[in-house]
Amino acid sequence: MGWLGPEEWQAVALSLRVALTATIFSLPPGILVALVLARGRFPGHALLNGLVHLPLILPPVVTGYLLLLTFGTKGPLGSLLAEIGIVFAFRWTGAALAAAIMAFPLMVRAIRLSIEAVDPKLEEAAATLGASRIRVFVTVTLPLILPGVIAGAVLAFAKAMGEFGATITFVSNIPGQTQTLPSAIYAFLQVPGGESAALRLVAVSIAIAMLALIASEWFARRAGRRGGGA
Amino acid sequence: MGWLGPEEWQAVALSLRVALTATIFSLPPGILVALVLARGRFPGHALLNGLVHLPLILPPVVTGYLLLLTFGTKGPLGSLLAEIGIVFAFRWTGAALAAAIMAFPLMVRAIRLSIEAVDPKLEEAAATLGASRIRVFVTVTLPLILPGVIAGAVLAFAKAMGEFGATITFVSNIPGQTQTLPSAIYAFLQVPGGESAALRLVAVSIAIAMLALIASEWFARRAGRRGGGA
Amino acid sequence: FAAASLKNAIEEIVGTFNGETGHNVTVSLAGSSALARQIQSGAPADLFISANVGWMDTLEEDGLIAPGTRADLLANALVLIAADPQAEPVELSPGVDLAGLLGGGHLAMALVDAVPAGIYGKAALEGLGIWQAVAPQVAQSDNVRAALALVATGEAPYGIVYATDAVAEPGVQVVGTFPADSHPPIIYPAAILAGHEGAAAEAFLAYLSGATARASFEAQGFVVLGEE
Amino acid sequence: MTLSVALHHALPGLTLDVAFDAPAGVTSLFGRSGAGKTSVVNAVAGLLRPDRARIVLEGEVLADTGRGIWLPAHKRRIGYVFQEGRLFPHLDVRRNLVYGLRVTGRAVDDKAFARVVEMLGIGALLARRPGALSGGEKQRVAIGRALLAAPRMLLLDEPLAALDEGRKAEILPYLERIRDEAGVPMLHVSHAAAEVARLATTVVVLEAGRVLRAGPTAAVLSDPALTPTGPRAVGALLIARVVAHHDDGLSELDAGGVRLFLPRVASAPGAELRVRIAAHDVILSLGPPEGLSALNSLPGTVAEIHIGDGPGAIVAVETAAGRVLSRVTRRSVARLGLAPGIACHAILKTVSIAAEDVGVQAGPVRAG
Amino acid sequence: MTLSVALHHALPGLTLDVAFDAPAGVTSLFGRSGAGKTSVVNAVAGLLRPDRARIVLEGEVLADTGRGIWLPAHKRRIGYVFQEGRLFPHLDVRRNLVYGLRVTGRAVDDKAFARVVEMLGIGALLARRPGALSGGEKQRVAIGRALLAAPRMLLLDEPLAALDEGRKAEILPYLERIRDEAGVPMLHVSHAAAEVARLATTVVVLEAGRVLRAGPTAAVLSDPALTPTGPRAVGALLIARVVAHHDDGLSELDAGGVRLFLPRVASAPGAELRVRIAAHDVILSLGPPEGLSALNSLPGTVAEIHIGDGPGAIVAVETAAGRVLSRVTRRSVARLGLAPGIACHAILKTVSIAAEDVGVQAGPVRAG
Ligand SMILES: Nc1ncnc2c1ncn2[C@@H]1O[C@H](COP(=O)(O)OP(=O)(O)OP(=O)(O)O)[C@@H](O)[C@H]1O
Ligand SMILES: Nc1ncnc2c1ncn2[C@@H]1O[C@H](COP(=O)(O)OP(=O)(O)OP(=O)(O)O)[C@@H](O)[C@H]1O
Ligand SMILES: [Mg+2]
Ligand SMILES: [Mg+2]
Repeated sequence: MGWLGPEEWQAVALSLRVALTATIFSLPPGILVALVLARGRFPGHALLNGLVHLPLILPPVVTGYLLLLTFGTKGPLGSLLAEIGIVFAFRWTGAALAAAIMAFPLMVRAIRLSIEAVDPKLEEAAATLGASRIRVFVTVTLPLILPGVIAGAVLAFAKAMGEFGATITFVSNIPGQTQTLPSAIYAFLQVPGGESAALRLVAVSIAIAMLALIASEWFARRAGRRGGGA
Repeated sequence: MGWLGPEEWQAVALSLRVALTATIFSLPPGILVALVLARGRFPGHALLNGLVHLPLILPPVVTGYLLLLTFGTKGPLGSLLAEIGIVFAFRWTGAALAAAIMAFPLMVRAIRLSIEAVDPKLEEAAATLGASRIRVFVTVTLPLILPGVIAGAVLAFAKAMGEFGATITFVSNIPGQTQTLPSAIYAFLQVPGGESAALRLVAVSIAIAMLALIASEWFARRAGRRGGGA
Repeated sequence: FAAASLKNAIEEIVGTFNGETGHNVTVSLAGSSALARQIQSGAPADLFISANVGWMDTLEEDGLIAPGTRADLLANALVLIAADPQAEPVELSPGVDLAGLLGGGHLAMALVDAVPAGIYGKAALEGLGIWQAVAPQVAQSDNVRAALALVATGEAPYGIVYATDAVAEPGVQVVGTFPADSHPPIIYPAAILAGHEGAAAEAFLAYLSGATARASFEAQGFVVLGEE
Repeated sequence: MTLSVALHHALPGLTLDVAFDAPAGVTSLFGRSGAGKTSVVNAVAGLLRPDRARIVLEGEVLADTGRGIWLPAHKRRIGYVFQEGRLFPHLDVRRNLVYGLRVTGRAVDDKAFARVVEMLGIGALLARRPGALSGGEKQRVAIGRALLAAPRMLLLDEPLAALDEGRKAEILPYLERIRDEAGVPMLHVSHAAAEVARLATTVVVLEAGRVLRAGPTAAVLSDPALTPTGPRAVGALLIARVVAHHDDGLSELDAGGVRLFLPRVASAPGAELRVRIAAHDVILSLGPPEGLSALNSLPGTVAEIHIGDGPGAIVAVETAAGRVLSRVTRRSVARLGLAPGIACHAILKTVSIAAEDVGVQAGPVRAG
Repeated sequence: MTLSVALHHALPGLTLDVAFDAPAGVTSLFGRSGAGKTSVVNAVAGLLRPDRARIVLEGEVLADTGRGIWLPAHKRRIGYVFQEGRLFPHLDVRRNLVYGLRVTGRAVDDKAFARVVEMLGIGALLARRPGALSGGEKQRVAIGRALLAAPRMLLLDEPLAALDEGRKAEILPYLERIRDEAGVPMLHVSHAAAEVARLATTVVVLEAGRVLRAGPTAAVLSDPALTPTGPRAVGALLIARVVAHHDDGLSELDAGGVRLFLPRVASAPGAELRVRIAAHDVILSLGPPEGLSALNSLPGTVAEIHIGDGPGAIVAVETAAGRVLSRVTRRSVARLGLAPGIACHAILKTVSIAAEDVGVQAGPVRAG
């Protein structure tokens, strides 16, 4: 481990934690929102769709700033959540929140595409067999959109690993608490001659993401094999 | 147009041009790469997959820096391309290149998911009717994946509209040449009292992206209606 | 090419300069590091105003600036700001109990190893002998403006930013200015780049030191250096 | 009335305007391709929401658009064998089969499972996914899936079209048992007259979205005017009681005092069967037949003669066993001098009665 | 030899090991569900690549795994009507129909198009998408799509299973015309004996992945040992020439000097037809029939008697028209004292011969 300092290892560990948390916690709402967007026909449809895409459109700094205003300890939601013990400001949880929000549009899109590709005739068949809408979703729709969910998760994970602008704006960069890999890389790049140190971290970052990618491909292929040739 | 200065209008126009160019030019390679990733089984599969995802994983600054090293006037590809008259460095074309590369993983994922959802039995049927592989692709696969292509394009467009880190690192921030909306927003945010100006630009940015979103939904629904209920 | 923190002043000056001389100067505003790297990669820039000395040194070593054109253009001061409008002024003398002042809160700064404002801030705190004490509570942002925002939104009770940033933000209170000797001088060096074309660069560099420019810079809180 | 359906729905190219009552037993929807059969079945299942509809199953209102009632599909407990399979591609055959039980939290009855699997001949496929099944195998699994969900009504949309005669002959008795023993009413779509005649208590003939005829099977199928699926659909249904099984593979039945010989039937002596006698399989003879290989001869009197458009005529002969129909040529009518009141024999080969023509009797078959 | 197939392929649950030659005309693959019919057809189409295969079509080697030859599907110019439709969901019916021409850069022949559309009764559907079609309508469009691509061979996988009798009766003559006029060879999968008897020149019976019997239709279908799809498949094929059409809707034919009356056939006097006479439709009489409604009586001698496992027996009667098979009960054999050499009459009702039993003769039907 000689070639990475302890602070750098901390950054690696933190990044992993942040990315995993962001991915896992955004999956359920991601699936829900994708479902609503794919199937729902309601007045606020375009609005919700736009809202979800917002983090993609806005410069990350702006997103981070908006997060700060909303989820900061003084922000409307932040102060509310603080009362039940959930604090984002200057915590790794905040970094995860920022990463999750930034990755959300990617996740939702992937899942939504999968949902739209599901043959509603199969869901009808499940309903005639007595499955309620929720059961139909769990037993038919969800397994069929698994490739999309996996794709969404891996996109979100990769994005969360690379997210920087919104994170640093929202929770800044406190070594060991909120210093993720990208923040560390950025810091190195800001000073003359920091390239080689940055490169080491970039390599670590790539390695982790590659592993995640390969794992996701494996899972998707398994899921695909299960549903294959139908 | 009183509330936006001429330079700001320039930024809006430039951003549009950059995002459109990035989207349009990355569509063909995006479809191709998605096809290869969805259908191909070859040794370099994982590598290609990783490469495509790289811009997502890396902090944008790093991507921008790598672009600068590769496509800058002194870079290996950049100097080569310069000889045939294609210059990216510090041109709006460079901004488009940066945006395209940053958006590429999103586009590829969306298209790939759609391709994986296409029933190969339909492609087989087309083959028995005499369609060569390319014809099958153009007449069957492509129309069936249209929703995915549209989703990919809109993701890419939105991303390109919001892209900032790699762009400013690669082609800097020259008004009228490489100053896109996000760069302009960034610049405003760097100075005291720039917030309200930044806010105006953010609003413009959101408006454009929303229009693109709504248009894409409309197209996708039309495409969906065409293929619907099959 | 100019550091992004100069935006307001430099744009005003460019406006008047272009108006007066008929030249057509355009400015590219970005982080000093990004600009420096672009110059290393052959950016078509004529003039570079950096927010720190380090990047200018690097370019000079690489032989990328026209010899003899480098000049220290501006200086800035470092201040301690507070979110609380009622905050007491703080005497920033060696050994001041900043950590105590923070309570459990954070001290917002720019990246202390990377961004000029952060580097200066860290040096200042070291100069005061209190870096070790407050280091665990420092929240580093990627730029001064973000640090300022942290204080302005009340997220961090105190922050260290440039004087120029503090003046324009109504949400914060300047509670103290770091003694100039507690940190290396905060200098914005300017230089004409090697391989520039035309005389506009020289003219503009000269103009930057002129009276009109001085007024603009000072209006933004900068201290203009160099010959009067 | 077990099921009562009245609906109106406009589709591009077809306006459905259908009302019929389905008493206990099997009701067959009979009609040409595109007549609207699947659409009606979909409405009953709750998958197609018609513009106007009132559907009542065993007293429970499933749908009444006038009163805004629309019970969702999963609450109807109606099993549906789709025209196109619709198996779950991500589940293996076993999980497809037990899906209906699992999803409603019921336990799988191993005996019932084994019986259905054996009857459908899908024991070897249980671990496979639908993607690796042949067309007929898919359809069999779909039948099993609907049956095992233990629904209170079954919808069967051309369930046997993809199956060979042998397999059909195995599945039909099973459907009869479900109809009779479990008392599960069925709505059945088919264009095979034999299948309809064997299973159906009631037949509803659809043409271009409307009900052309509806009524008891015997009455509808013996209607010579019924041509939507061709004259081969016409035939009579006789009720007969099994008397004995003989060593040479024949079963002896008694139909109103007349002896009938059929290829061995499964039912025990005493059981009442319905026997479909297709009109085109019956030969008429003026005198008692002699030296003929045909074993069955029913003496009677000509009751009616319908002359059709083509070369054929339907002669209804009143016999002690019931009314028998015979499709003969107009030339034969003339040659034999057939006219109402003329005495004649209806002659029928034993082997003309295929296994699928003999069904277990369910409820009264009212002659129309 | 138009098509020659030899292949070996291991599937989970079934090992295909099939070799047969298909001469010009129609070859029917006949067999129970899961026997491997679709798999064989897929291999011919180029969609299933068997472990070992050699497939030759009109002298051109489509596949020879030994020599590493594998012509891709789109170069084979083989039309395929799939068991499950496979219409393009994004194209309307018209575009589905002309897809094969468009994609190979050929012009659409408006006359041919109109003819196919009319024959299939899909004129009203042209602007619709497949999602808005009924099951039978989809299948008809699929048939039209394959036909209009003008392939040099047609594969038909249970093309008519979803269709009613009336529609079948309209499509069958068209397929015959294609077989005879255009000379397009066909490989046809069906479990309906009448369809096979009418269309096929050659029948290949598959069971569990192996060829059970293969040969000329008459020979295979008259084989009493043939039971994969039930005894109802057994029947004889007679060749008869149209003599005259009568006013009462009957056509008079001459079969080796014997007069046959059939419901009006479409062919002009002089035309040679193949008439399938199902064994279970033939009654045997020791003396010449009198006072019977049946118009056709063929005198002959009993040639052979096969006693089966069940109650039935197949009696082959040599007549001037050819060999006729009759399925009677064992009891009748005993009662009438039937034995080889005994003189008898084969009696057949005119109306027993359904439209689908009469086909236009193509090539010699060799008796086996
Ligand atoms: N979604 C739809 N949109 C438009 N038309 C439809 C739709 N579904 C069915 N139809 C039309 O309604 C008519 C009845 O269809 P339906 O599926 O009920 O027929 P069917 O009697 O089941 O025929 P088949 O025996 O061919 O399955 C057909 O003409 C069909 O084209
Ligand atoms: N992809 C596959 N993987 C595994 N087994 C398969 C696959 N395709 C077909 N089989 C099996 O091979 C056998 C033959 O299938 P095939 O589709 O050729 O039957 P078929 O004769 O066409 O039957 P049907 O009349 O039911 O359509 C079946 O038992 C089927 O389960
Ligand atoms: Mg239907
Ligand atoms: Mg098959």
